[in-house]
Amino acid sequence: MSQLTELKEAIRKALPDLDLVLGWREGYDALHAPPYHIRRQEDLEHLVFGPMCVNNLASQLMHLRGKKVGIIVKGCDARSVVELLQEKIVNRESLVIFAMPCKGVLDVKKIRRALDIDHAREVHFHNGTIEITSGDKTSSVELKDVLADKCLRCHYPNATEYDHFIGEPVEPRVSAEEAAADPAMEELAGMDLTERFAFWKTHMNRCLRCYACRNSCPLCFCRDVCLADSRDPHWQSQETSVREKWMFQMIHAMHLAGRCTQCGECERACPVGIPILLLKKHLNAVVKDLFNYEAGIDPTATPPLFTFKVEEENIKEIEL
Amino acid sequence: MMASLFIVSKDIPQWLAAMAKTRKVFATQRESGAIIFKPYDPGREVVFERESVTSCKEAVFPQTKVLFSYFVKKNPETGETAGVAIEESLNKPAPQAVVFGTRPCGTKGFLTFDRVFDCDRIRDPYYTSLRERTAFITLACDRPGATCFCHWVGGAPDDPKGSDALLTPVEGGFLVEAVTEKGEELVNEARSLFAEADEKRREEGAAVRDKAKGMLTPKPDLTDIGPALEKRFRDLDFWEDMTAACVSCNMCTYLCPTCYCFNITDESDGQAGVRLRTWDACMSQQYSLEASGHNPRPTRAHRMRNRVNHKFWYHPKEYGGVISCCGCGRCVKHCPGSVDIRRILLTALERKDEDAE
Amino acid sequence: MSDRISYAYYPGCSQTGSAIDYDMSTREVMRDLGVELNEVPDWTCCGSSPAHAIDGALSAALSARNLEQARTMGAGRLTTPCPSCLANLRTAARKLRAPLFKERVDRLLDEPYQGGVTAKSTLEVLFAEVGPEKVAARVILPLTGLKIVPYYGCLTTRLKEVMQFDSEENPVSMDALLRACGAEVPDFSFKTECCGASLAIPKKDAVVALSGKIMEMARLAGADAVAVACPLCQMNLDLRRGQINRAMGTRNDIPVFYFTQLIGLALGFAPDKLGVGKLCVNPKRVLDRIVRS
Amino acid sequence: MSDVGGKELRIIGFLCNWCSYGGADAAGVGRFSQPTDLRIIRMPCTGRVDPLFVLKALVSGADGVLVSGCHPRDCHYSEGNYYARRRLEVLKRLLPMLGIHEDRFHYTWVSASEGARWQQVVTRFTERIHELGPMDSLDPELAVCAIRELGGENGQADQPAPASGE
Amino acid sequence: MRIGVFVCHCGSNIAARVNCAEVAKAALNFPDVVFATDEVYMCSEPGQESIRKAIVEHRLDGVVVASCSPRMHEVTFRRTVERAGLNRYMVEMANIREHVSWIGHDKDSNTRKAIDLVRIAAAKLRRDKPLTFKTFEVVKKVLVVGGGVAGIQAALDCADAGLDVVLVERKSTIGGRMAQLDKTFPTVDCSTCVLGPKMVDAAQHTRISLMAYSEIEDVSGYVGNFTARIKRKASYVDFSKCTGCGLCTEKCPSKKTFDDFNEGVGTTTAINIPFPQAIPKKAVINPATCLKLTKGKCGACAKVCPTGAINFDMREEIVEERVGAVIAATGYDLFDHSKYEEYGGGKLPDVITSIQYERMLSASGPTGGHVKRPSDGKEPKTVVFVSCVGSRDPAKGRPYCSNFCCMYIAKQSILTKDHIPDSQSYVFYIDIRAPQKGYEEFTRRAQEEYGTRYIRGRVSKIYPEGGKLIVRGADTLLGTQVEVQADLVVLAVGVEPTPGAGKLAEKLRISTDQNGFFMESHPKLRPVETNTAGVFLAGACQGPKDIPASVAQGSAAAGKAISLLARERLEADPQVSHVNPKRCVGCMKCVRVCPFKAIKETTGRDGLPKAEVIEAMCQGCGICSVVCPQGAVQLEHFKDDQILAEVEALCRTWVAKSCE
Repeated sequence: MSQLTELKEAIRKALPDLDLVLGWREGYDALHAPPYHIRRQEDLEHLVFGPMCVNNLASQLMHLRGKKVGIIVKGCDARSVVELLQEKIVNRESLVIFAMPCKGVLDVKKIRRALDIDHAREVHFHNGTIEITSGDKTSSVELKDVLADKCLRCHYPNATEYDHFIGEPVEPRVSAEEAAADPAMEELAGMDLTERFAFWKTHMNRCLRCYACRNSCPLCFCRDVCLADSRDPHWQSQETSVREKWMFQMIHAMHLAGRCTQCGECERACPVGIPILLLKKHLNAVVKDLFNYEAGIDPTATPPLFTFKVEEENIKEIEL
Repeated sequence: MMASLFIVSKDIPQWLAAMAKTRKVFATQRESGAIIFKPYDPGREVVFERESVTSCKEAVFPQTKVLFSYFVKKNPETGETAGVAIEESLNKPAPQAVVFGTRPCGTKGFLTFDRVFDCDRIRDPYYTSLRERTAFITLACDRPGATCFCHWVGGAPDDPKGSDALLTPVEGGFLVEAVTEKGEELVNEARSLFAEADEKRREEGAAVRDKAKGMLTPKPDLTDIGPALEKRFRDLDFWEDMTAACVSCNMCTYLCPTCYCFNITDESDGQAGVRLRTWDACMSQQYSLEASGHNPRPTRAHRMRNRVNHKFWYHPKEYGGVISCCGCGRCVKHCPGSVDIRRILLTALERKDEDAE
Repeated sequence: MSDRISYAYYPGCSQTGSAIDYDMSTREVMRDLGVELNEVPDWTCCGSSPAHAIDGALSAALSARNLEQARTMGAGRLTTPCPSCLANLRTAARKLRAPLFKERVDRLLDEPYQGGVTAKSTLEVLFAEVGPEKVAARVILPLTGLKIVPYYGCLTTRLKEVMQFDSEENPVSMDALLRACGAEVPDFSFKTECCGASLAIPKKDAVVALSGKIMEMARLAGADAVAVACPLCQMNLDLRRGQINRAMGTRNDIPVFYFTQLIGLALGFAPDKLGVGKLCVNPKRVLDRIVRS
Repeated sequence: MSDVGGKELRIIGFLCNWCSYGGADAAGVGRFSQPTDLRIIRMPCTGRVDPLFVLKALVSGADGVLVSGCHPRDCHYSEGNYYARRRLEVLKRLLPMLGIHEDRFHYTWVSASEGARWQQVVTRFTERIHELGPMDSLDPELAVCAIRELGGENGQADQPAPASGE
Repeated sequence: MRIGVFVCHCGSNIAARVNCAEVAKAALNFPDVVFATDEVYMCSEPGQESIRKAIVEHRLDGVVVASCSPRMHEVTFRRTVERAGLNRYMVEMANIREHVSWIGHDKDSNTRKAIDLVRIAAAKLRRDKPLTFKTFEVVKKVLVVGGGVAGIQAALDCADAGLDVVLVERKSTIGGRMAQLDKTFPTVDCSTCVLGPKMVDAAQHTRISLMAYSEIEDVSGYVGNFTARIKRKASYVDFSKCTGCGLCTEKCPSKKTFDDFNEGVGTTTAINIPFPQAIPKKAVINPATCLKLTKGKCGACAKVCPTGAINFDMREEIVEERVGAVIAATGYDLFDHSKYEEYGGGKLPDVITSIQYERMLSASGPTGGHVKRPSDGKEPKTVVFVSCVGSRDPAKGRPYCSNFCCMYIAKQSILTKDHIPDSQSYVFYIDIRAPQKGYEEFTRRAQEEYGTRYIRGRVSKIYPEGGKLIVRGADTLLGTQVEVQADLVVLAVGVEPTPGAGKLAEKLRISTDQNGFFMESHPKLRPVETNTAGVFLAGACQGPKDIPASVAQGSAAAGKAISLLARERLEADPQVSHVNPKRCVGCMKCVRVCPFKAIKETTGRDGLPKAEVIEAMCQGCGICSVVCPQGAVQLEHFKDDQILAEVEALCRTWVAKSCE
């Protein structure tokens, strides 16, 4: 029995007790698999699972509060679910988690860069390559060259919190140390302060304030009442200046400090390619360093900024 | 239309530089993998190979427009208010502008704007002052993308409507056709860069356009789309299903060449202030939020219904049957959830005979 | 901690002359206990008395130069047996933290002072790094049965802010090392009394009175020997013994050793290796008792 | 000491009402002279200091921000400074990634009785900000500031109202 | 809004270093400011009247006062505007004295700074809203922590005023330090005779519930409504049965127990009643030395106890008390003189502390009132008193004066002469501090009538020589070194906070000063209040104090508690947090962090969880406001918008200036 069949079977059994199950369906081409609500048994026929299932379905849970929901998760998505459980946004009793072992998802932007493809009619995966048929032309590329960056350094391919685990767990692609080594972070770290300041100024200048980053984030659950477009409190004006745009990213990053599971949806969602995940990765490293804490692992833990220790081992008082 | 001219690719920067002497020039440039419209910078490469992520809307309808600034004056002796000084932004004339490298669909977007901001009922000076001063040099598409559907809504990969000049990519350069006098003027300002296009080039150009048209997928008949959407109006389950992937961000509307909604806010310290007009997006919960706290469009399903209906039903109804979607496909291609407006239309059409429960 | 401890070694002027026995015993003991001492090349006077009383910047410049010499040999830390030198080296390093003072001192130096070398007393190295346990483990001829009074003098632990080692009023580091050698160390109230060294020239009678009191208290404590850690103390208590006895009408004949000499004896070194022959008050009675046991 | 080395820089202090604000008062009562650059905003507790206030200040034109509260264990509300310590430490470590020198922000603990310490904190922090110089500016905002010129030099009516609002 | 700005000269305190007229002139340009003036003393009657008048005349609805610290006069000006009909929260202060004129020397810089501070205040005021009080009931009961003379006095005064009192004492008897004293200065009357009746009153008062041998576990709640959890330690004696007959102490075989009450002069038994007049007079077993509790053998006390009060299985228990106010009266401890190595480091047996000497002088003490050298039991003929051991000595981390040592040294030297007529006392002192009534005369009597020799100078060394102690010091009046051959040396050890003071401060949410003493709200004007409403201070826990001062402060603290609890209901500070349910998404981060459990989870109209603040419990710290990512929780008067307005008022000006 293939994994997908097994998954469908599990959902089929659970569906009568649920309002809906969050999954993915085939999109306008074979490289896209948009999120999908499975309400009826017959909806299951559209369900797909594979490396094109990039969206983190946990982002939807906030909308669905009060409903009994099933959710299909990859390893990284499960961390977001754990975080939402911690923060009591979702109730474990009204959630059924179908965990899928994950070998990585595609970065469509990388595919576009690697292959001159417009409409991917068919996609096949075998032996570490991806074969894409567009029009009457079939081309292939090594999977590792078109997987999302986060997957290349993934340390949590298997969900830690689930009700149904489909198939066998997969081995993490890399060790924890390798997972920590991140060329994008190293590049930013390699800059001096002036360069970094300029880096952000340039990138933020491009921002549209479309809030795709915020709304794709599974943990930015205040989206409708976000500070960024509130008049009371009035943190930000509607002006599209670098100051306001950058300030929003600072708000975003600080609010996620100690909570971000680094699913990368914010950066993936950005239409103009602003590397906003860098700030969150950095803060995650800071949080790890200061509090030895990683978000989305333990559903009973308290995120470090909502608690304290009287004696902080890793915070040294700095004298001027 | 003036006779076809030809310009070699490497001379494009010179043309841009010539135009930039007296005008503000917006051109497509690449930043971090994304092609966006930015003011022309001779130090940066202008790229054409794909449709830009952002539309050229910013050039005529800037995301932030200061309508005016004001200052509450005081009597220096008493501290009491002694009137308000107002600086009207229209008093500072905008420079002439050129938008270079937009595609036919994007250029046509302003026709929708014109219908709204420059019509018998209303003539919005903030819009028209910029619109009048802006020229569009459009690039015909040689290869429609997977998300393109301009032909569904009355467009074509080489549609010159709204453009002042139209470029067609051919071997080694571009065929250039001025569509308007303004376009002609822009060509004439750097006339030495252009050669008359010979027959062969003209044929090649025609072939490129034909090929592009030939690549378009079959188009549905959208004649009945209004009634079809009307049938689905109360069918919230339909809209729920259609928006399962929507995250309610503003991206589709901000990238859209025809979305013209705006918000007006004052920023003031109590004495000095500015009135800003900024883009707004109907996909945002706040868009329809009323002061009472009531929201007539509380869910993303309601909001998506509005966006689609507006473009394909309300707007045509209001403006002589013209659909206010240009079919550029940006909202599909860049959507974080890959929400496909075409699928919504097709599904609605499919179910046009089915009444909502 | 690795077994190997390495220090730049700054002997100080006294240790090339009147206190050469302190230098000899220090080198032997340190070597035996695994402390590598590398003499600072081309070292000069530390700028202690009288320079520090006349010109603070010059005095600091001399110390700074010696610290820089140590730094150029790649050492991060330096040790000296002489408390007076140590006080001046450490004081200079502290004062040089002030930018304006550093500017004045740098004008006196060929190269600007960079810093980064910490100076410690030999006593501190032996106590805090080698440790009494290691000393005890290497003792061959324990000083069992000998009552030895440790006399630290006034500079070894003072000023507290400068030295940052041991108690300023009741230091115990030397006590512990001597006990490690098997000696009996009685309570002694005069551990940090002044011997009068700074008055050695202008007011000899004061020196004799102060040093005499110390030796008298040592006698009352039942001392067989006195251990010291300062070349000037040693000189006053030992070399001036005749003057003391004459002035006080006493017949005090308790020998005064450098503590390193006593440790050296316990470690089994021959007395002449430790310069014991240079002592004025005859130490024979003590030496005999060590050999006997 | 009018200010450190000439022109004043733009420094904001967020001070806990219960301790450091009192410490600054105590410094005043003790006439401990300090540089005059700092502008103090009184807070109920460092637990109320949102790191975003600091960021807002830094992107809006401040050259330095100082937060000072009660020593650990001394919080008037028991726990405010413990939360603040975590948040502010995280903030401090975020700044360099934004290209902002981390020394532009400092948080410390000064009690109501530590007037002399407050003097030292202010003096050193001000000196440090002067060493760093003014902050790189972001784009000049549409800012209400820019249109203050409308109101004449002092923002007063230079002549009777041109477009009276009354 | 119509704002008035009032710039105070504070005589020349501000005006000498700030151009007040210019500040007022600049303020007139600020948004919504329609009136600005400067006055010599804003807080004076005419100053306040000018504010009141301006409010009426200029129809002001908010006022900025630029003057001293709000910690000084915020309350004053709130009352002022209230008298003029405004809500009392429509005042902001700009601190241009402590934060400007007193610390900066350059008038121009100061004036610029003052203008900015007024700008901040006005910007915040524009967003201030009138706040109204809610009231809540109070518990008419006072918790007094510490049963020394200050605590006893506070408890008696409260109880006499009709309040219920819980008096908690850590030791098995009340009385504190005063009970250890033989005589008191300057009257030289018997300490226990003075204190005893008060102790009895406290024990017998119907409104006082005495909890001896108990400690504070924790205190929660807020003014008027505290809940204290009190730990009754295991005494192994049922106090309800024990009659204090003392039979058990006679039979106890474990006689080498450290005698706490007698400061280690002599030893005592494992089961023990500290002194004959102890209140409550109950025996307590020291578990560290009791043979039954350590080795499981013995049990002699249980056998002889006529009432069967001994219970070896007793465990500590926690008692909860709801109280409206707390008086901390935890007293003091004494400096450990072993830190003075030059005085023998605690190893010389005949160098003792003054309190040990006091026990030796006491007729009911371990020596029966006979002064004996600890080393050999001989009567000393030469006694040297050394003052300021652990006082006025920054090198030992004790920079402060311990207040009453000078006086008890005089007393003890007098008593020495009384006990040993052929003795000679010496006192090494820095200064003789005798400022209260009859004190100076008393120290002179010690010198003139009792022949005590006072030597002005510090002792540099004490060492034994030939059965004597050589006390070497300087006589700074003669400019010479002196040595005294003493039989006994008494060190006047300094006063320090009790070891548990820091912990208790945490529990009571009050602060301590740099020396660890509890911090008063204002050193001059609020000396018995703390910064935590409803917590008051009495006695030496606030700083070294002698008996009359401790008694006075005990009464003062009681007075504060009485006036607080005299009201049926208290007004709640309206500067509390509120949740905007429209913005709340129900993540409950605020609930998680609130130190006062003042936020609860409720259900909103949409059926989803929402947070809600319980106003009476909210103390206004604002921690919740920061964790709320959507800004739904806002602290009144410190809302995001108010703080942002302050930040922006500054930044805009700065940016505008730099554009010039």
